[in-house]
Amino acid sequence: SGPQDGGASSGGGDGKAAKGGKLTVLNSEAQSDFDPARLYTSGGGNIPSLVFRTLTTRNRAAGAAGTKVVPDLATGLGTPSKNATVWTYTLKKGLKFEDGSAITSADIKYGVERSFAAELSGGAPYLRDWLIGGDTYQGPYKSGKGKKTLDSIETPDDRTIVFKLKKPVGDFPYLATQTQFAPVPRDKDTGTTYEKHPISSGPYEVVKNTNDGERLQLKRNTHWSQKVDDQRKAYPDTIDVRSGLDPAVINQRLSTSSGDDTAAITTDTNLGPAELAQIGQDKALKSRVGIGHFGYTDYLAFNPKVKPFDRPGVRRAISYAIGRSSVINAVGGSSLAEPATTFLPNQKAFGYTPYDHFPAGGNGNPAKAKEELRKAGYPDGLTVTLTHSTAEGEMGPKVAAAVQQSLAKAGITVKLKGLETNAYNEKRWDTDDTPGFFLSRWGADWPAGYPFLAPIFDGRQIVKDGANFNHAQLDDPAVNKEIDEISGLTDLDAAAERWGALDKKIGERALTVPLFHPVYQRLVGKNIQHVVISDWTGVLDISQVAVK
Amino acid sequence: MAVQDVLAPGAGDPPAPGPAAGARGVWRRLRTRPSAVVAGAVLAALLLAALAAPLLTAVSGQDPYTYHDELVNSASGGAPHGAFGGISGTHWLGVEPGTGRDLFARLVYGARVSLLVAAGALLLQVLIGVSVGLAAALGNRWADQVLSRITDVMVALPMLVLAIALTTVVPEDFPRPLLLILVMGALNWGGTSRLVRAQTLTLRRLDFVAAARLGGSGPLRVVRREMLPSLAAPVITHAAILLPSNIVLEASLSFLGIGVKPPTPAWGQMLSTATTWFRADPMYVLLPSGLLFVTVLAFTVLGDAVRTALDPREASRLRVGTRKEKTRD
Amino acid sequence: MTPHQPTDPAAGTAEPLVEVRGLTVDFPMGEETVRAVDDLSFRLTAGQALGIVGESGSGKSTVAAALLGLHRGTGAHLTGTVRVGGIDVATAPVRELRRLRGGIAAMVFQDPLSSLDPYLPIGDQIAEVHRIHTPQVSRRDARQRAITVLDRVGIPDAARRSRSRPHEFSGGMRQRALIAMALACAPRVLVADEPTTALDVTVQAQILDLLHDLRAETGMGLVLVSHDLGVVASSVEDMLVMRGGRAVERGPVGTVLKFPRQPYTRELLAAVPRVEARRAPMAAASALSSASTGDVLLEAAEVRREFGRRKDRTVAVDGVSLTVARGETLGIVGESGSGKTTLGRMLVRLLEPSGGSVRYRGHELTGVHSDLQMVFQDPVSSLNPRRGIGESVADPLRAAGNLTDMEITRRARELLERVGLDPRWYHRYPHEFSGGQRQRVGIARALAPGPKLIVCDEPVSALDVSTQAQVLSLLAELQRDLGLALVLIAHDLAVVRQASDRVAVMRQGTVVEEGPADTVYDAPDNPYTKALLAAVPVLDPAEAALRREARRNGGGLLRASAG
Amino acid sequence: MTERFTGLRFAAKRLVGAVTVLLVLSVVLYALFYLVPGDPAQLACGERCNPAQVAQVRGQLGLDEPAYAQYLHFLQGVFAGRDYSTGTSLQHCAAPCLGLSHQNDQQVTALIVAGLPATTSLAIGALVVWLALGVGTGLLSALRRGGVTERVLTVLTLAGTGTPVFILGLLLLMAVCAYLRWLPFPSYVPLSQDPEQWAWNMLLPWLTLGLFESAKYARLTRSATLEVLAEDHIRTFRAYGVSERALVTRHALRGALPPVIALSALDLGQVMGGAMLTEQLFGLPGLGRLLVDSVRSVDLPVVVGVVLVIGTAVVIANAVADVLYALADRRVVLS
Ligand SMILES: Nc1ncnc2c1ncn2[C@@H]1O[C@H](COP(=O)(O)OP(=O)(O)OP(=O)(O)O)[C@@H](O)[C@H]1O
Ligand SMILES: Nc1ncnc2c1ncn2[C@@H]1O[C@H](COP(=O)(O)OP(=O)(O)OP(=O)(O)O)[C@@H](O)[C@H]1O
Ligand SMILES: [Mg+2]
Ligand SMILES: [Mg+2]
Repeated sequence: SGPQDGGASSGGGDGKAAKGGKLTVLNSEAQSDFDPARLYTSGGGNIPSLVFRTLTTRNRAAGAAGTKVVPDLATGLGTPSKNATVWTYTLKKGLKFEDGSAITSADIKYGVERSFAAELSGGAPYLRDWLIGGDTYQGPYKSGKGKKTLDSIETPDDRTIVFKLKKPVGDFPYLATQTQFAPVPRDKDTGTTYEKHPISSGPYEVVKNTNDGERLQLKRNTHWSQKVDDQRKAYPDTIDVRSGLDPAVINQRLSTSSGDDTAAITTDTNLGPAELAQIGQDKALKSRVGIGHFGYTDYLAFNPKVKPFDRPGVRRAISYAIGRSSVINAVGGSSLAEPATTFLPNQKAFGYTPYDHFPAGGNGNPAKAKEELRKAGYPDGLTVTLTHSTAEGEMGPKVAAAVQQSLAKAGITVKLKGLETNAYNEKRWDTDDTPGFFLSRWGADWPAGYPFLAPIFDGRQIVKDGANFNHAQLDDPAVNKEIDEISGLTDLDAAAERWGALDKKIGERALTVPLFHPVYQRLVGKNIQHVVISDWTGVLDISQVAVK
Repeated sequence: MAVQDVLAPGAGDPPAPGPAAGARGVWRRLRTRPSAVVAGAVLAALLLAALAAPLLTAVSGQDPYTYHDELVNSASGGAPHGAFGGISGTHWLGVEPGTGRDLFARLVYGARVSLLVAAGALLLQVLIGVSVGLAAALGNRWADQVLSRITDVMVALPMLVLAIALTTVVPEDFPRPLLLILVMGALNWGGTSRLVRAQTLTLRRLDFVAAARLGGSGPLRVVRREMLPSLAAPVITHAAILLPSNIVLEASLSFLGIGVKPPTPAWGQMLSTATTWFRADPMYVLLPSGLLFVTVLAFTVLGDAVRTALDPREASRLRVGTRKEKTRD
Repeated sequence: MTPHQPTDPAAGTAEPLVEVRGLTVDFPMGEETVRAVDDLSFRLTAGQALGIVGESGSGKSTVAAALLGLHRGTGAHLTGTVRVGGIDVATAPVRELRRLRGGIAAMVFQDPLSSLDPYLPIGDQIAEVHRIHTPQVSRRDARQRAITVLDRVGIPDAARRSRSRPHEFSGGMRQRALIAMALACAPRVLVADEPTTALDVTVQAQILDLLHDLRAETGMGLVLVSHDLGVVASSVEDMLVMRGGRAVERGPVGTVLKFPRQPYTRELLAAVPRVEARRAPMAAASALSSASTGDVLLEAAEVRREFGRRKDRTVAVDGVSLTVARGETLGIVGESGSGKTTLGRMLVRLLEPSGGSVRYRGHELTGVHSDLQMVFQDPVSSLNPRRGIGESVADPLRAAGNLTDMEITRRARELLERVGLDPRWYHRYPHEFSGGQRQRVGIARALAPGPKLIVCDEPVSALDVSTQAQVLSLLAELQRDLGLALVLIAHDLAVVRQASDRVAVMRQGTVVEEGPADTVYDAPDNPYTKALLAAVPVLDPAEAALRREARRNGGGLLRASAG
Repeated sequence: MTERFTGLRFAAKRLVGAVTVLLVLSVVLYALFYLVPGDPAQLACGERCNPAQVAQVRGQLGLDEPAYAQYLHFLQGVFAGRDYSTGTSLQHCAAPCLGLSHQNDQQVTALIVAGLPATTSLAIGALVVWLALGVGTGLLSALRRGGVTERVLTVLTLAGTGTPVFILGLLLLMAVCAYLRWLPFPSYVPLSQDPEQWAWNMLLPWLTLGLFESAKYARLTRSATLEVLAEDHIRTFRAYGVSERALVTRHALRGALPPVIALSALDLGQVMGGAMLTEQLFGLPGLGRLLVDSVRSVDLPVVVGVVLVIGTAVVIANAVADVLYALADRRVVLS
């Protein structure tokens, strides 16, 4: 009995949402990156999306509807050229920065350009990979070598901006949701210190930013207008973001919900197993829990270059042997994770196509696993090493121990090898040194198949001397070709269907053992209304929240 | 090791003709204090339980590693089914939330690791502390300055941070308990060394040290024969305070993710994962923290008792005017 | 033993100030109990002075403490009655007892340093005590009172010094401060437990004079506890000799000292070394024979020793030259801090001289040498409390490393026997021995390497007279049998005279006078030596009174040395 | 006069020693963290940086230089300050410049200055709590030695120490803020902003850390007091009728304080950098957390900077303790 789907859209969501009031945000991580060039996720996550508007944005709606991409600064999702290599956007009229000056296409171009500067590292790799000249461009600052402007972005007039790509990209509207596409006025750019007070194009502007984003006080941006922004609701007058809190304390505060905490939410802290157990049957408390799904898959990764994982039989045996119940219990039980048999997340937007090539049930299928082992030449079982992170969490020791336990039943002895987070990441990303068998996970940059499958299975995305995510180092021309073809499609629904088929096909090779898709459960304060949780982010959308 | 040191007289072995006569006196004085006897018994029981962990779990029929998915409520965060954290005839102290592993087995096995780590680290702390303290007290002014300043910094450096750094530098297949022992031992000897330095400076002025030198003893011989025996008493009492703090430290290191490796159980590591559970499954928190508390209490009581038993002033408590008076004795 | 009541003219009429009747004190020690005081009775009327003498452990201090009820709560078991100022010490409620303590009877303890609070100014301590007994007095007046009494006991510049802490005072000043504390409460009787044992003769003389004057002035009673017969002789009228907790003899001082009736008292008197007596001829003859050959064993030339650096530098020994011949005894006397110990330690090279040289048999010494040994002043700290005494004695033999284990143990047992200890005590620990016995262990250890010379640093100052005599005769005997040379350091002039062929008198790091013992003592040349000799307490009360008078009239030098 | 000079010379000597130790310490840290896994450039750049970008960032951070050169630059910054570019302009980081954070380009000195108020607030308040609680219970149990009061106190203070600080703090938080609701959940308010709110919000952190440390002090005070009570001068005052309470509060306490002071100074230093668990639990933006975060992200300049600052604090605290010690106990000569 899994949790209800993300349609559970509102906590205290009855009553009419009203403007005004102060919203408190209790977070554990500081917003230490607050420069649009540095942010990674679409819209830079929750808080940045209150300050940065982008060409397009995610649809602020609950559940599956929320996986759609919609226009934001632009009037539409962009006009592709015939082969989807040139994308043209037109800006809405009457767009203004917080100082009242107009937002022009040049500001957007500059925002994209400065994201190439080494000083402002971070962000997703797509712009470099896709824009013509993106691989060599070093940004508009003095320190960068070569030309200071990027010619593949054109601004024929103040409201038009054109992007020229190396190859067909059907997903470009999704990419345009990222904060690199937020406007930055060149004369207000202060380089690395810009993040102290980025110039707002959204409904709120920064009043005070203390301790490198540890405390952010935001107030309404009077130059923002609901008329030119149909996505953000901006009910509260002020927003106070306090971070650096212990997750246990955040949840406790939200559940106690007294004083300022009655109007508090968190944008980064999930309920843990113990807290869920405690909430248990408490109806009042339960009604304040928002449940969401984000496109994420935790899986066991194989590196077939390492023996004995070069034998498909061994990989299949492990796929059969895995007991997902134990693994799911290790991360907090069925209300915090759903068993995964597909690599793609179980959402339509990704092209989810159900399959279970190696049915293991909840507790594994040791008999089948043993049979596979025998066929692979290991009639007496075998001993393997599972590499994992020592940090608590989904790639941490608990999950590793659960895997160890369930494989033991099939005669597979698992030795655990825990590495400290940095060492672990370095190792699993290192093409020459990738362990044979380890815990890994992948999340979507946007709800579509491309960013989910390409980095993992595209042979041309195997990265030497850097962070490689194609752990299996699969380089199959057929797969590569299919990826190219789908990614050129501008019909996103048609593309989704083909991504699902591709996933199912790759799944047969048992290069990964999908374990589970995490479920997010988060508390809000008593007086919080209008909780909207989309399947794009899986967590409540701060721009929709109202305070009673 | 230190555990044995403290308990040695309790083993009842006949005292050697040498210094044991003193130890025997201490033991005699200890024996007359009920609190010391109880504390000693508790520690002995713990030690025994740790040593006999496989035996005990054989009796209970559970091992510390097997998962029991059926015993936990997966839909509600993995809390154990049943009252008091799933206590039952088969699982005497209930099971671990999330995994359903037997808590009794994990606690007794955890005692092994925790006591081993704490005692091992203690040994190292005492070794380094005594050597550095002695060297500082007996070396020239330069050596003293250098060692004392290093000790200052050691005492006060954010130990957890260095611990994090060190544990990440060391190859991961290095045995964790040993690593913990090394890290805790290598970083937390400042207090001991200060104590030893101060005591040695006092001792050094005593005439029997001069007499030994006159008798032709070299510096090492003087240290070994004249000083170490006198240092033993304060160091032992100090150790009684250090040991429990080592257990707590193990917990803190686990909390920061650098404790012993799973699935090996250890008290500190159990505690660090248990914190959030104290409302949903209080037993899960109470058991390891209760045990820890009992251990700390027992060590402190015993340490106090040993100290008073070793203190000649306490021994001659009849001395005039040193006691507060009651109306009539 | 028939208790002899001190003959006191006022005894019949006045209620006695102190009345002790059938006092018995038992200390329960594990299974057995130690009877420290056994059926003791005495009384003291106002203005009277009683001296209690006896060897170490005879129960003197226990009696003194009983007078103030200090055994309460310690577990000691008391029977009999003790009444002080009309208060029954055993039954009085705590409040009453507090009034008694200080208010009626005040106590002056032996060790002046440890008896004062090291953290508080002396004046405050006195004021605090004063206010307890006169609560109506304001803080300020109490301080004033403290200054007055400090002034009274002869602390110069009392107003300023009342703000000093104890460590800034010299030993004699501290003892005065303790007496001042007693005075501040205007008690009717002063109980002084060995008030001068830790002090130099000159300072001792001043303190005793002070007590005498105060008594004359205020008419308070005095109970003076001491093992030193000379101290008692010069300060009290009546005395009581204790042994094993019992009173052996009592009576007026003059009578008891002149005509002791009990053998024990006679023994005690005989053991007291007399500064006016020449050395026993037998011992002297044997030593002189080799000394006269002029065979120089050890020679110190212009040795200096400084401590501390720059500002806080002290010169402990300032250019001392002396020689020790084979088999002779050189005595070194001088008051506390004069550099005796420092010099002695340099002679055996435990300390490195900052200047000058020490030559042994013509060769410059560069480190410790097994031929040169030392016996230390303090029998407590000179033996390792955690090692058996046999092991301590065997240690030098083991360090030498040329004997087997068997031989070492045998030799160590022989040595123990040689110094008069039972070899079966080999495995015993120092705390199981008396001071005298421990000093013997120290001597045995010094003998172990087969030395040619032993420096004895105050070998008997911590011991009572009878033990003192035993240890001194042991040293003499060893010297005779083994042909040892001795350097005997002591502040007790009589002890030095008894045991030395030659004497050096030290003051402030230098030797002010040196020569054959009899010459120095009988015809002192240096005024300082003269003053020292004049300060030695004598056993004859009449003579003591004369000397006191002489000191009062012409003691300029002494005053100077007390500052 | 003399005393003051002795004090000055003592301070000067201490300073030289301290600077040397700190230098050695920084070298050790550099060496240690050089070996720590995790590439700061990669971490700063983010997961999906391509190798060229990582290389660019590495150059930007100066990480492409050999280790010794990096260290020398660091030293240069400490003694002479240095300039750095924000991309759009050049900024100066005045000496003592501890460099720039690899992770967010902030000046380390600024980060430390930002973290100091919370950390010092925590440390000093906790110090007061543990002194009050520790010395108080220590004295009480010395007075009531052997009695029920003493046993109860012992168990209580040990309960504080025997519980890891993260559990102790959480329990306090639950009890006070969630169950009893005596206080709202604390969130840090700087002293400069609102002293009253500051105090209210620091109350629980102070209590947590203070409780955790107090047992040590209770035991120390108790044993030191008993030790002083066994000394001869106590006998003197008892023999003059001084009451038991006055003996303890006036005479014994004074003697028991010096070791308490000495230990406090050390612990104060320890708390400056070691209270990260408390800081984390209560969301205090202090040095401890800064340190842990930067250790995790191999942000060497921040790690070295914070440790150096803490080290300096420790040295100062030690020196102050020595002086206090000498003041409390005039017999002790500075050496
Ligand atoms: N507190 C005590 N506990 C046990 N025995 C004690 C205690 N105090 C004294 N005694 C014993 O009582 C006897 C008398 O001791 P006391 O101190 O009165 O002797 P004293 O005559 O003052 O000796 P000294 O000249 O050495 O001071 C000794 O045998 C001593 O060992
Ligand atoms: N280790 C030391 N450090 C500093 N000063 C010292 C040291 N040892 C001795 N002194 C000083 O040197 C002087 C001589 O001391 P010494 O101990 O030699 O005197 P003494 O004649 O043996 O006195 P006493 O009769 O008290 O034993 C004293 O002023 C003393 O304070
Ligand atoms: Mg006595
Ligand atoms: Mg001396």
